[in-house]
Amino acid sequence: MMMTRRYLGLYLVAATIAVLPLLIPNGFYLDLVIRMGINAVIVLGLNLLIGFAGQISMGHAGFIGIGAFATAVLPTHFGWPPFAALLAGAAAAGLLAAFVARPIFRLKGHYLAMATLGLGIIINIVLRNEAKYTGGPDGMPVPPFTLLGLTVDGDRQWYWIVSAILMVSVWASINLMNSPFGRALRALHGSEVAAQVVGVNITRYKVTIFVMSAVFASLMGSVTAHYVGFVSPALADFGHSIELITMVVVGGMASVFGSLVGAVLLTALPQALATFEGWETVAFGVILILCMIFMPRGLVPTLAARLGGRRP
Amino acid sequence: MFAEFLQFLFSGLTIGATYALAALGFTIIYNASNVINFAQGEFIMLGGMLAVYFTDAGLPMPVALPLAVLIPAIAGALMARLTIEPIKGAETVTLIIVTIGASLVIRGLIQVWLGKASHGLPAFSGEKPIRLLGATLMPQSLWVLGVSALLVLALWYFFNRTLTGKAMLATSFNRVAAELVGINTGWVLFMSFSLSAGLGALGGILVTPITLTSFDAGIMFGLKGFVAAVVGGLGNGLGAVVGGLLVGVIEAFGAGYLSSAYKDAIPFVLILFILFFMPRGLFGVKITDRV
Amino acid sequence: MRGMLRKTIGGMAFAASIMNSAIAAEPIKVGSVLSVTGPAAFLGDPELKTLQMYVDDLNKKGGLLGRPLELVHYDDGSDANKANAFAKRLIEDDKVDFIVGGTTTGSTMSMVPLVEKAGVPFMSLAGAVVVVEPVKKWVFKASTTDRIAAERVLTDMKKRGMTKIALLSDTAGFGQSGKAQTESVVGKYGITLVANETYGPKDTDMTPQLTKIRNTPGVEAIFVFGFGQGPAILTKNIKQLGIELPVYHAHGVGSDEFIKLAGPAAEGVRALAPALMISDKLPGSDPQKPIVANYVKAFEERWKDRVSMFGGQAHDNFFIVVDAIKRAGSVDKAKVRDEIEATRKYIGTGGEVTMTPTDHMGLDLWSLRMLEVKNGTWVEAQ
Amino acid sequence: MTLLSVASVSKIFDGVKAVQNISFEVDRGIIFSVIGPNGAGKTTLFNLITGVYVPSEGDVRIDGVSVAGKPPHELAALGVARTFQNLQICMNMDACENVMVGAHLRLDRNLLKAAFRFPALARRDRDIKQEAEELMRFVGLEDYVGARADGMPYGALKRLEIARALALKPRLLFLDEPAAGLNPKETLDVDGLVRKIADSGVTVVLVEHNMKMVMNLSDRILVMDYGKKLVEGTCDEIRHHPDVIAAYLGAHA
Repeated sequence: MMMTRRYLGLYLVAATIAVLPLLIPNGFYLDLVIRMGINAVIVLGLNLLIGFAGQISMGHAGFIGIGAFATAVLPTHFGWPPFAALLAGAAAAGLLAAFVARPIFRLKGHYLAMATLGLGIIINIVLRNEAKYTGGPDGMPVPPFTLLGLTVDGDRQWYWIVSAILMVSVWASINLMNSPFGRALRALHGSEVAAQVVGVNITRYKVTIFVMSAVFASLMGSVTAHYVGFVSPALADFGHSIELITMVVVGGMASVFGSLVGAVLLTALPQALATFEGWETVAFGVILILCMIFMPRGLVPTLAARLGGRRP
Repeated sequence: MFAEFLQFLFSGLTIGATYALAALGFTIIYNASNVINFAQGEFIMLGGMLAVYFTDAGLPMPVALPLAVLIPAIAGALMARLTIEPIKGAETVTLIIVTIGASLVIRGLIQVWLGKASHGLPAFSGEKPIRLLGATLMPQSLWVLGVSALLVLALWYFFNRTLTGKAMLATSFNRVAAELVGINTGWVLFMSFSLSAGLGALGGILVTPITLTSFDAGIMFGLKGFVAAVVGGLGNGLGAVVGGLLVGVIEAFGAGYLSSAYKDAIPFVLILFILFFMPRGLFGVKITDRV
Repeated sequence: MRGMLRKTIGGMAFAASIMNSAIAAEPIKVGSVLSVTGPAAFLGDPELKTLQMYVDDLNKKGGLLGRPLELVHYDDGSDANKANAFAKRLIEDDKVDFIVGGTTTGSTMSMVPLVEKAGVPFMSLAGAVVVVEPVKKWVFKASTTDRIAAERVLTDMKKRGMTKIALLSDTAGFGQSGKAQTESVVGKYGITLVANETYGPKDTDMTPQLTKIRNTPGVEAIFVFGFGQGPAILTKNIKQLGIELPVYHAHGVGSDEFIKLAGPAAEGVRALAPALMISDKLPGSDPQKPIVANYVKAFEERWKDRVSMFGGQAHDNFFIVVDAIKRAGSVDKAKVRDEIEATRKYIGTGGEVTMTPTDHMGLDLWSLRMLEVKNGTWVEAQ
Repeated sequence: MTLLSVASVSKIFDGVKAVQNISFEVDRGIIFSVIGPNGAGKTTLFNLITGVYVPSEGDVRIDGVSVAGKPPHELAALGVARTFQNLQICMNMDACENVMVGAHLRLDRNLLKAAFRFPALARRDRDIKQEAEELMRFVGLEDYVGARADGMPYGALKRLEIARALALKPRLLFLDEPAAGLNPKETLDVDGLVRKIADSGVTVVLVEHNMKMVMNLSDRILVMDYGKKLVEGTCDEIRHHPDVIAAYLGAHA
């Protein structure tokens, strides 16, 4: 029963991905869907950290920025091949995360929030100030992604690439959370001391998942950069970090499919509100509040509970 | 170069005092409900914007300013009633999102209603700078510093000497217990929100002659206020003010001695170090979790 | 407060045009992505108001080529990445005939690849010179650049025999690109930057930077590159520190609002601005007088708000396309593009515009006037 | 013969001496109880031995290996398991998963193998699920297999903690008031359960207020009062010791 149950949602996602291209009327909607996919992967990684392990990060956009700018700067200024740049970005993000993680995860709650927020802001300031390389606040164009002489261009291609990444991430996340590793993570969320006394080295697990989500973010930062063909530090600012957390919470903490729903809805929302003429901000705020009041656990878990099903 | 040093210090204290005022708001609400209210900055903005609006509308100061404090105070209570109370006890992250939602609503409404331009207020005691050992300080800065000092004392008295204040503290430590001894925790929640909203607005009015204000001024205050409150140690009024001044002074010295381009990053680096060695901030209470 | 749920001006446009019993033909779609909220709202807001105003206005007059206009606008919240997404929407979904906007350089540059690929006439309102250098086939901007601003100020300084100056720029796009341009051209004028500081657009006190500048030996003038409230606070801080050096501001502060914010400290400050900002003081002989006067009148009547040079830029860029469409007699994108490039001696609020295949900006150094605050108001500096 | 030896351990919380100079030894296979009035420092002692707190002074040895100051997860590796006086159940997981976590150290924790669900790991995980369900039956939670933890009654959760501790396959098991807040029937069941565990060869250290249970289970008893060791001995010795009667039982008699 577990098996089919576990992957039910995965098949659903696969089906959606397969039929979507037939329903998409024009390039704008394709673009929107691709952005949803990219965000979904990032939010998935963040949810492993916030939702499953219960460790907040308010600076994750910083890691996206690292990936995005590695992808923009290294090929443009140093002639690196894009793929190498992408890996370098991921490595940089991972190393930075690993380096700060130990001290940072001695902190809890709002202090942890503060520390991660600071980290993100520092990264953003660096990106803004090193204009010589990053183009400063105005950002810079990004060369197309090429690998073994093949160049990715055209939104269709990106659609399938992002979809593939998304599928793998969803599958891996489900597996991970139902493995000894994942249980240990969720356990330290539930009770750190309980996890410790059964042998979980909580610091090591916090660090590992933090690094992992940072790498996720960096990789997708690179993908965004290549896809959009342009990067600006706004990609790495505080507002974007909050946006991502919002996706996690609205979709549903500790819910793989919540991450997807959250990413899809909140990527579409600004487009939907774009025509509200100055009222976007108000509308967005109201929607956030209502979501939290009427489904504090997030859309997917709340609905799942309503339908009497278990949490995916 | 003592004059230079002193000038940087004055600058730092001026900025720091505005951060401190913001941080105090965080402290009050945190003490009463363990909520970090990311909308605190918006109350500061409200104070400034409304003061400008009412004075431009021709109301005399004695009417305009109280109004500019009263309305945010009511807004604060409303926010508590409509957004916080329905989800009390939810996860930290959820509460953060809700307060962010509230801040968006306030900011958005002001932007639609009062527009996007920047505004200023006349300084309370003139624009004539005070000269001291070769450095200068605006009288308005003294207003801000003075009022922050008074507020800390008032808050200390309120939370440690008055029944209401103690009731608030009790609620934050243990809601159930507080209810058992007959404290109306719902009321405490509204009380704390409207109190910190009112104080925030007051601060907003005080700083506007120095910092100017606009619909989006609250973002900066909210962020820096949160930082200051955490560095000082959440829930500690004195800590909030020290934290605020610290951040301000570090920024000023950073800009003056190191690099104006990186002055905003410098405080964060230092703060990270402080937190690494003092995980609960400068004045935070150490808690050993019972098992 | 304007109609809140108004999707686009489209609805009204139709209503209007039908009332004037004009033929309600397929509308001409004007696309725009502006920073109406966020840090650059100060620029984007008047730009949008101007576009709305003239789209309605043209529709009342029976539209363009007998067709009504429809303004499709999106607010990028000053986020370049959002601008890119909205540009895609304008091109792919709304299928607009041309695009005005990109308030900031970042937003513009994120849209450029898309318009170049799709081949849509694109009038940017951004300041940085990178928008039009190198020349991009579909990208124009008949609004002043930061390089013009820098050179204009430096010329004035040179005239006054200054050789050592301090540059103070904001850390946002406007200031940073202005800083880069200034650094690249100072040499030409035999001027050196003996101090080069920055400040955050939302900073509330710049006395540390100014103290450093004051203590730098030989500084003869301060050149501030920024807009919004920053320059106003700076001006106050300069006064506070008792710095007597002449102060120059780039374009972007030449408004009454600046004087209101900076108060008495503003006295004697010099700033660049197009003729628009001193419309009432322009001599009747000034070729820009009529157009400027009309714009000011129309804007203040419709919005009960002061004009800003940024709104003026929206006006100029919009009408350059309108004229181009008239000349082309159709909205065929290629034809319109060629006609825009063929713009000659168009007199706008920002100066006289003459486009060429090698110059998609078309303004000269003198399109910006050097203003000075005298007894609490802007006058042209001698 | 000795499994656990505690040598003059003390803990001082900023000035307050919670535990003072406690020494005792526990032999393999026995049930050793620690009793004393509330606030006598029993739980603190547990926390010191299981690594939750670091002793201010003294040493703790398990099988001769000094473990004082070692973090809890390292003690777990040495076969030390425990339950908590106030429950430490992970309410964000279902009951069975809570028990499976107990087996953490016996499983392959590799991240990549987990993410890509290597067959070996998947198989092992399924076995552990079986095992966990059996353990739940063993502690008498057969009705709650597959239930969500946050829906279970207090008494059941107490046993769930025991099941989780057992999943670790411990040599040494610390039970902190397993019968607290249980009704007589449940208490009797726990009594039997502890006996079963001991018979399975696990050395049990028990903190309990229920004297009946303590007296009927314990091989040796340590009595604490005000953080100090009062006496240690067999049930009979304790039962008739004047100090104990005075300081402790006397209060109840």
